[in-house]
Amino acid sequence: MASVVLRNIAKKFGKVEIVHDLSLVVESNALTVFVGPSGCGKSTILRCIAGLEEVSSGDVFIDNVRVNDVVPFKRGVGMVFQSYALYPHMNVYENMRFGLLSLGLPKAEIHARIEKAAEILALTPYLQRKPKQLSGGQRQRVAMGRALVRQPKVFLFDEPLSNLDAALRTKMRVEIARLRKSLGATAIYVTHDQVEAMTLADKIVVLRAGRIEQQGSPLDVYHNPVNRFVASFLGSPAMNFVPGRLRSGGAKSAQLEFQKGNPLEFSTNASFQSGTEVEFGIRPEHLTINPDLRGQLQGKVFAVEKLGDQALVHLMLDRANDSQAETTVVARLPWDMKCEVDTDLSLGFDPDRCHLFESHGTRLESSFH
Amino acid sequence: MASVVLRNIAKKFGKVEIVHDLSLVVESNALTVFVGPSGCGKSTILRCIAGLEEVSSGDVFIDNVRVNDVVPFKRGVGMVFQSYALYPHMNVYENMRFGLLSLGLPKAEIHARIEKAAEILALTPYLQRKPKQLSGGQRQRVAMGRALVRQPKVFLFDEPLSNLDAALRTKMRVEIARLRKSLGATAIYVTHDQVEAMTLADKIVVLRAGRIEQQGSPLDVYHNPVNRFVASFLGSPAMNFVPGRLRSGGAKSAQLEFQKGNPLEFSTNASFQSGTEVEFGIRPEHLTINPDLRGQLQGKVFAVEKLGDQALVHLMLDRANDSQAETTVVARLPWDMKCEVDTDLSLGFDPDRCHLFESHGTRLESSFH
Amino acid sequence: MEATASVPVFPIDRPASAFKRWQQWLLYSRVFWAWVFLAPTLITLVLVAGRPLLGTFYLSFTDAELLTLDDSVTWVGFKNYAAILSDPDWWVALRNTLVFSFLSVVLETLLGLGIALVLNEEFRGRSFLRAAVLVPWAIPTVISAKMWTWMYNDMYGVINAGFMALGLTSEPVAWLSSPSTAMFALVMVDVWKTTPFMALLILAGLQLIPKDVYEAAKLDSGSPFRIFFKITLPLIQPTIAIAVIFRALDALRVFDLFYVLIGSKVDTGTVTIYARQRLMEFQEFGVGSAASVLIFLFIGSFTLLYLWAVRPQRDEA
Amino acid sequence: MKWVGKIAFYFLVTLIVFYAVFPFYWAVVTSLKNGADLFKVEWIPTSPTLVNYRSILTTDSFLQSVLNSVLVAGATSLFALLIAILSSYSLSRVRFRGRSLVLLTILSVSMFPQIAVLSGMFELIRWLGLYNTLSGLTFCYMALVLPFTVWVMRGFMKSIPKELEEAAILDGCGPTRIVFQVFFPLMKPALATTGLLAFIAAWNEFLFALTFTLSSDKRTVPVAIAMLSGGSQFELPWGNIMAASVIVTLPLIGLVLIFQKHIVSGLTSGAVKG
Amino acid sequence: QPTANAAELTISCGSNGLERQICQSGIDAWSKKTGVPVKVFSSPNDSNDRLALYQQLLGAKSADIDIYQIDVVWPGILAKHLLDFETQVSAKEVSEHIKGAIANNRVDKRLVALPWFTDGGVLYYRADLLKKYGLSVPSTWEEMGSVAKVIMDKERASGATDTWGYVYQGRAYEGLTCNALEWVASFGGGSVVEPDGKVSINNPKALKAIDLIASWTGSIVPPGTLSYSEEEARGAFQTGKAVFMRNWPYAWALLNSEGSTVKGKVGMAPLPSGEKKGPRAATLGGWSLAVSAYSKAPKEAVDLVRYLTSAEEQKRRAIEGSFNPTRFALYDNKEVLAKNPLFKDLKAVFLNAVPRPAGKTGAKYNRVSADFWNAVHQALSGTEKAGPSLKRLEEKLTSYSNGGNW
Ligand SMILES: Nc1ncnc2c1ncn2[C@@H]1O[C@H](COP(=O)(O)OP(=O)(O)OP(=O)(O)O)[C@@H](O)[C@H]1O
Ligand SMILES: Nc1ncnc2c1ncn2[C@@H]1O[C@H](COP(=O)(O)OP(=O)(O)OP(=O)(O)O)[C@@H](O)[C@H]1O
Ligand SMILES: [Mg+2]
Ligand SMILES: [Mg+2]
Repeated sequence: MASVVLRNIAKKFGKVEIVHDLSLVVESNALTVFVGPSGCGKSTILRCIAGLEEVSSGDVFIDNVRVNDVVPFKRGVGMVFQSYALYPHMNVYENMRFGLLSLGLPKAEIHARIEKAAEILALTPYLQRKPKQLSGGQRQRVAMGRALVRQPKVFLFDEPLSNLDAALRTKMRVEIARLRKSLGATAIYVTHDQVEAMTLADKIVVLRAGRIEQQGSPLDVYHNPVNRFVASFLGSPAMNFVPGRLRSGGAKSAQLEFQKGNPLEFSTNASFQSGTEVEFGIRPEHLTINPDLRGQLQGKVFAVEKLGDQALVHLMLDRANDSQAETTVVARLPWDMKCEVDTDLSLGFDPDRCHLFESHGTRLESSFH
Repeated sequence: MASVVLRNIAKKFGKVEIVHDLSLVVESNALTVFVGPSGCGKSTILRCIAGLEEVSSGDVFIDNVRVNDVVPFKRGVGMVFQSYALYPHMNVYENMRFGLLSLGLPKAEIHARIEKAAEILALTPYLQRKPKQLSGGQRQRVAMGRALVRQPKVFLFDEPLSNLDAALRTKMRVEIARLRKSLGATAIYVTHDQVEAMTLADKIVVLRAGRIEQQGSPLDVYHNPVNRFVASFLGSPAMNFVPGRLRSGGAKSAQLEFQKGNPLEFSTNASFQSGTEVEFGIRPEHLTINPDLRGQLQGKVFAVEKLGDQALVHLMLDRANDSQAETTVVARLPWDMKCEVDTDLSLGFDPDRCHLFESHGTRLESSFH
Repeated sequence: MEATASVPVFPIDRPASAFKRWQQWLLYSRVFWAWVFLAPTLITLVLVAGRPLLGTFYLSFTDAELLTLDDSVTWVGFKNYAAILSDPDWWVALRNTLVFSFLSVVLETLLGLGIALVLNEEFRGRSFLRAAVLVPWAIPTVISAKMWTWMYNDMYGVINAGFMALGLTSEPVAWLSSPSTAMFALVMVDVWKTTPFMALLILAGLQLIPKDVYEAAKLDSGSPFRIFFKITLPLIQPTIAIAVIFRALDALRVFDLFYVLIGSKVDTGTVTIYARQRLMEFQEFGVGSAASVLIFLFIGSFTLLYLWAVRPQRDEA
Repeated sequence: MKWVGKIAFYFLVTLIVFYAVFPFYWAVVTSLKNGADLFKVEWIPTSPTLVNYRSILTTDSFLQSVLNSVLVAGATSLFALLIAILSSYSLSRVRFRGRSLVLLTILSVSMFPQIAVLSGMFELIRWLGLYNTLSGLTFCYMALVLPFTVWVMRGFMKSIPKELEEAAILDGCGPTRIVFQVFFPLMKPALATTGLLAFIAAWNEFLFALTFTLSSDKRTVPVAIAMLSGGSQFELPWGNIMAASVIVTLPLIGLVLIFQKHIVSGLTSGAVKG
Repeated sequence: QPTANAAELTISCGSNGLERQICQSGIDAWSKKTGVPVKVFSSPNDSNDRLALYQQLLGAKSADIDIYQIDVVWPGILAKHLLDFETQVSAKEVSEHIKGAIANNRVDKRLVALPWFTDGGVLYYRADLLKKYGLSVPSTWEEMGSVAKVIMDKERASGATDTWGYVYQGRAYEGLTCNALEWVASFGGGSVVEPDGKVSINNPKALKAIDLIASWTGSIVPPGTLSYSEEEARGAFQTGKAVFMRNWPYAWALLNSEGSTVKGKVGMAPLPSGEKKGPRAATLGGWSLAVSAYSKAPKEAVDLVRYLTSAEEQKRRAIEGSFNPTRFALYDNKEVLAKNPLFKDLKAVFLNAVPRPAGKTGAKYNRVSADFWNAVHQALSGTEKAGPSLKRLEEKLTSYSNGGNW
């Protein structure tokens, strides 16, 4: 059953259209994540749902009720802002209470809810503090609490963690996940940190310039990106792209040339003429030092970054011919691997792991063998 | 040969002492990273070296010259600020020139230097632009350029990347590393993002409340933390800590009890009495699903975070007795491993991988076998 | 700690020569330059304000008369002050000043707040409104005072005409004649003249409130009024505090408005009118100076009191 | 529903505009009347005449005094800005003993009734030989404008990030260069606001202008208007006065309109944060 | 005869407008004659501002202005700083001026200024209305009150609802002192402070006068009058809103100017008296010329003053600008009368005009005047009854009268 439905919504600011005829179904009791580069319209869509912006056209439904003309307060949404937007002059308790008072709940009820939320969010000791007396993480929790106590139909998060430092972010990430599960609430979560996207989402919606590029479960989107953009956007370090050229072999089969020597055989139902420029993508974690693998990339190491538990090796590929542009790839290898900067290195990969993209970016259905 | 030396420096703000009797040697042509939690004094120390703050006591040497009484400008340091602090009303070229003018260099020389820096930093196309017409990454590079052109003895970076988004940060990180290597310059780099710390540093200095906790090569600090704080500070997700109790066995040997059943044998030269409370630490990547390993942690899965290439499994350990506090551990496992939330799970680890810490945090020399 | 051990021991090289140090200090010492930079301001103020003020202080203890200033004056101690404090007119003037200041500042604040709120909205013709609001501010006080005398006139003044046209008053009111209406009339002029300033300051304050705090409030409450009273108002309190102090300082010293509109009249005069009358018209320079000093002390203490009163709020936001 | 709100809103706007602009409008109307018409209430002048303007503009001493006002007000705001930007730097960015004392002193200057300094200043001016000169007037006005100029500028400087100054220090700037080469260009809005405030204050001032100038070729506009008179000492030429008022008010309104955006932003970062 | 040496004079006379021009032409004539250049300084219109400015200058012993045009009430205030004319001017020349004016300019035996032109309050009335209702010009205040009432009521009845009876200068300023002094004096209530320095204001006659006028406020006198100065009163009268007006002679020309509602319908008469056949009082106004004691060229200055106050110059001024001469001979001069027929009636007014108690009270005059007008204003506006108000006034004045020696 669907909790939030967007039907052909568009959003204009003055003349510029930011969101183009976008339709989307957000299942209830699930967490849907909007990801996309900065400026692609994530916040705008969220604000349209909340009612902070009016849609220029199309309809917004919450629990099957059309809410285009309903004021934000009555839409039953709770929002957590990137900057938290706490009321600086109220202490934590009052911050949470403000919304409830306008709901006209009985005092006891109000108190109970706040107590509960504070407990869940481990804010009980801080109820009397003013926002500026709190740490980033605590403020963040207060912001959530403020949404929580109103028991909204839908939670809206706009980059709630992006103001926290790395360590805290990881911590809060897990908390949010847990919390949501335990509440079984519906939530829409905007971020451009794709670790958050991957870990939190039941469903990922990848946006680009106000359009939906792909939606699906995180792993599905991660492993079967429909185009180059999605592929490059998820995963860090990002997927490596290596230019190549197609040579048609027999029926339904073809060859991929990318560096000197051994082309890769693969089969496809797609039709193309021989010589088409393509790119194939391979993720850093799928590159290993293993000469036995069918795919091999030769190049010169130009940087090695050792994180304690792993090492990122940056490889400058040898070019098929001088006309070719320089290509670099990154491989994630075990931290204790031995390799020197400026030495030659060959990275192996399993062709099944890699994706073919046409020059205009869409993925080319194919199976290597 | 040492390029920057701090000898017993202390820094007071009013009554509060922020930096306590701190001594440090910064080798030349190396990049030294200061890491530590927010507010521990990283920036302050940096600013003392730059001369933006006066040390309350102790001496600062740059290239073996005592510079306590030398004005910042004459100390031959170049600083890159977290907020870049570009002059908004000057274009890129003027921003870089401003410092050179006060050096009183010949016009030609100035021009040459700027051209060169611009080229190195790929800023040549933007020389005529004002800062607000530049992207975050470009601004960041301008800030570096401004330090660069003055050809300082020491570069000082104060969280230069923390205002960039994740993708850009990774990119700039590599650039900085490359650049510094190619210049072979001395640099001090402040950050609290430990990925940066690990990847960039020739030497890491871990600070805490104005004192040095540990210094050494990144991997050394990562793998041999001298105490719990350092251990917990580096690595993400952070190291897991499991409470346990020591039982003295025969000479130089002892047992570690942590959950019901099989205690771990290990040998140590340290002396302790039986029953001491300790914690042992084990990093997420050293936990695997492998019943054969001598160390095993039983517990219930309470969260699984699937990043495309790996999965973070959060385990709630079974408690030896109800009095015991709840302990959770995180394991980094392959992304395609199968495991359900709320199912029981046993994670194996190799005792050699784990560190023993006494209750007050210092590491207990020990070797498991 | 092992770090300490590894620190090489350099000789502390001979510090730069005294002259160089001094030169450097001169070039870079911020405190030194701070004072250098303050010098022009301080000197100017000492000359144009300090010296005359001291003169006033001194004269307030003498029997100086305007026309005999540089002839020998004799020291009379607190006689002048006593004279003033025992003069009923002074107390009337003081009361008037307070009433006037209070009324006008309060009205200005309310009105200014309203206008600021309107200006803070996005709507067509906003900059036109902003411009229009600033007009009264741009008109010299002496002139606007004349304009209003003109409009207040009971026979051919436009205000009466308007009011009667609207049926607000049955017959012409002589606004400036009776103390009761006169005070009201004066307040109206002052409000008209200075509300723009108030509105601007408050508007500035409003624009400092982060947009998303409003949005959060919109999600939390349906009623604009609650949002205004519970969120907006508390957040612009510091601004209002500052605005009020600026205005109060002026209102308490109001002069030309009263001077032009009703002249030196005791029962609707202010302390500054009183002071001027004593100084200029009655030649009693000693007494006049004493009055000025009293005004200064009065306003000064008022200001300090006020600053102290609003301190807590100011730290809030 | 929405309609009602919109209408009510615009009604409110109209009301405000009316309240703000009407008196000026009335001045214009009056200035277009002559003779006995002056004493009649007409919303729109039935027989408008420019005779008042003509008579004003033909008395050269008036144009002279407009010029004087421009000079004095201009110079005043210029000097005020110049020295205020310096002192505001010290007061906002340098920690030194007695800072708050200095601040309070400066503020307290604006607590004295103008009348109190009048004759002290009169002596000073004569002593400096600046009596009946525009520069003398400019000098006096410092007492009026400096305090709040410093106040507003200081607030603005506070809001400039510390790093910017430190970058400049590392680039070898002494305080002077910091102020003039780094801060000054950033302070345009503040300068606009403060400058305008000072300009208006000086432009409107009456008491000093009256006392410290003598010959009609040194008078400023408010005084000149106060000097306007009809055939004999009792007769007040309302028409001329209003015409003059309109003439001298227009440039100010012009200025305000030009700078209105800056005024707001200037105050935002200046007075309010201050 | 002063010779054309380096001396240069600055004179403050009139302000802009007609007054200024006429003054200028007189000066030019003298300059031509003597070859001494003269700068004309036009002073503030508001006489308060003017006095303040003069005080500043004289107080600072400034030589910026040599010749001051001073109001009749200022000699006492400024005397110290003004040159004595006794020695410079022949007794004969002095005697040609109106006595009151001369007396007014004598401060303890020093003649500090020469009268230049004089002034006095007169009563304007609507001749047409009096005619219309067959009434004659009233001679006493009561009479005027009743006449005004009658006409006012009739007029209102016949539609002119905004008609009032009487307007004067009721604003709290020097002008009110002039008005009130006329009332009191015409009732024989003295002149507030008598020439011997005694405070006389608190007497039954004065009380009677004030009470009478006060009783009119709101009935025949529009309340607004209490904030009127000369021009407001004229405005009201000129737009036909009042039957009677107290004002200075200057108004005559304006009332009869083009576009005036009452053009040709106005009459002018001496102010009414208290009782029948009682004295009529007009407050002595007008201006004199004085020479600063700090003038660098006193000889030339005195000479210029004498020239400007001379018979022929005053005659010229009377003809060209209908300034009322201070030399009474001129009131019978054909050419003058030809131009100002009114002077016939005015002569009487000016000859026995009442001086304000400035001479005696000297430097304290302004204070006396202010206290006086405040007291009267309160009585008129009804904030306090005339009785107690005058009583307090008396106490106040006595308190700083320095036992009548001032
Ligand atoms: N009030 C507005 N007026 C005009 N344009 C706007 C407004 N709000 C947003 N935009 C534009 O709409 C586009 C999308 O903005 P939005 O904030 O939704 O992007 P986003 O995906 O949230 O980016 P980020 O990840 O940086 O938050 C941007 O190009 C922005 O410039
Ligand atoms: N000018 C100052 N006056 C008073 N205290 C200061 C000042 N500057 C810094 N401090 C204090 O010194 C401590 C260290 O500050 P510092 O900026 O060095 O921390 P940091 O390690 O840089 O933190 P972060 O990682 O957040 O930048 C903080 O507690 C801070 O409050
Ligand atoms: Mg956003
Ligand atoms: Mg820092």
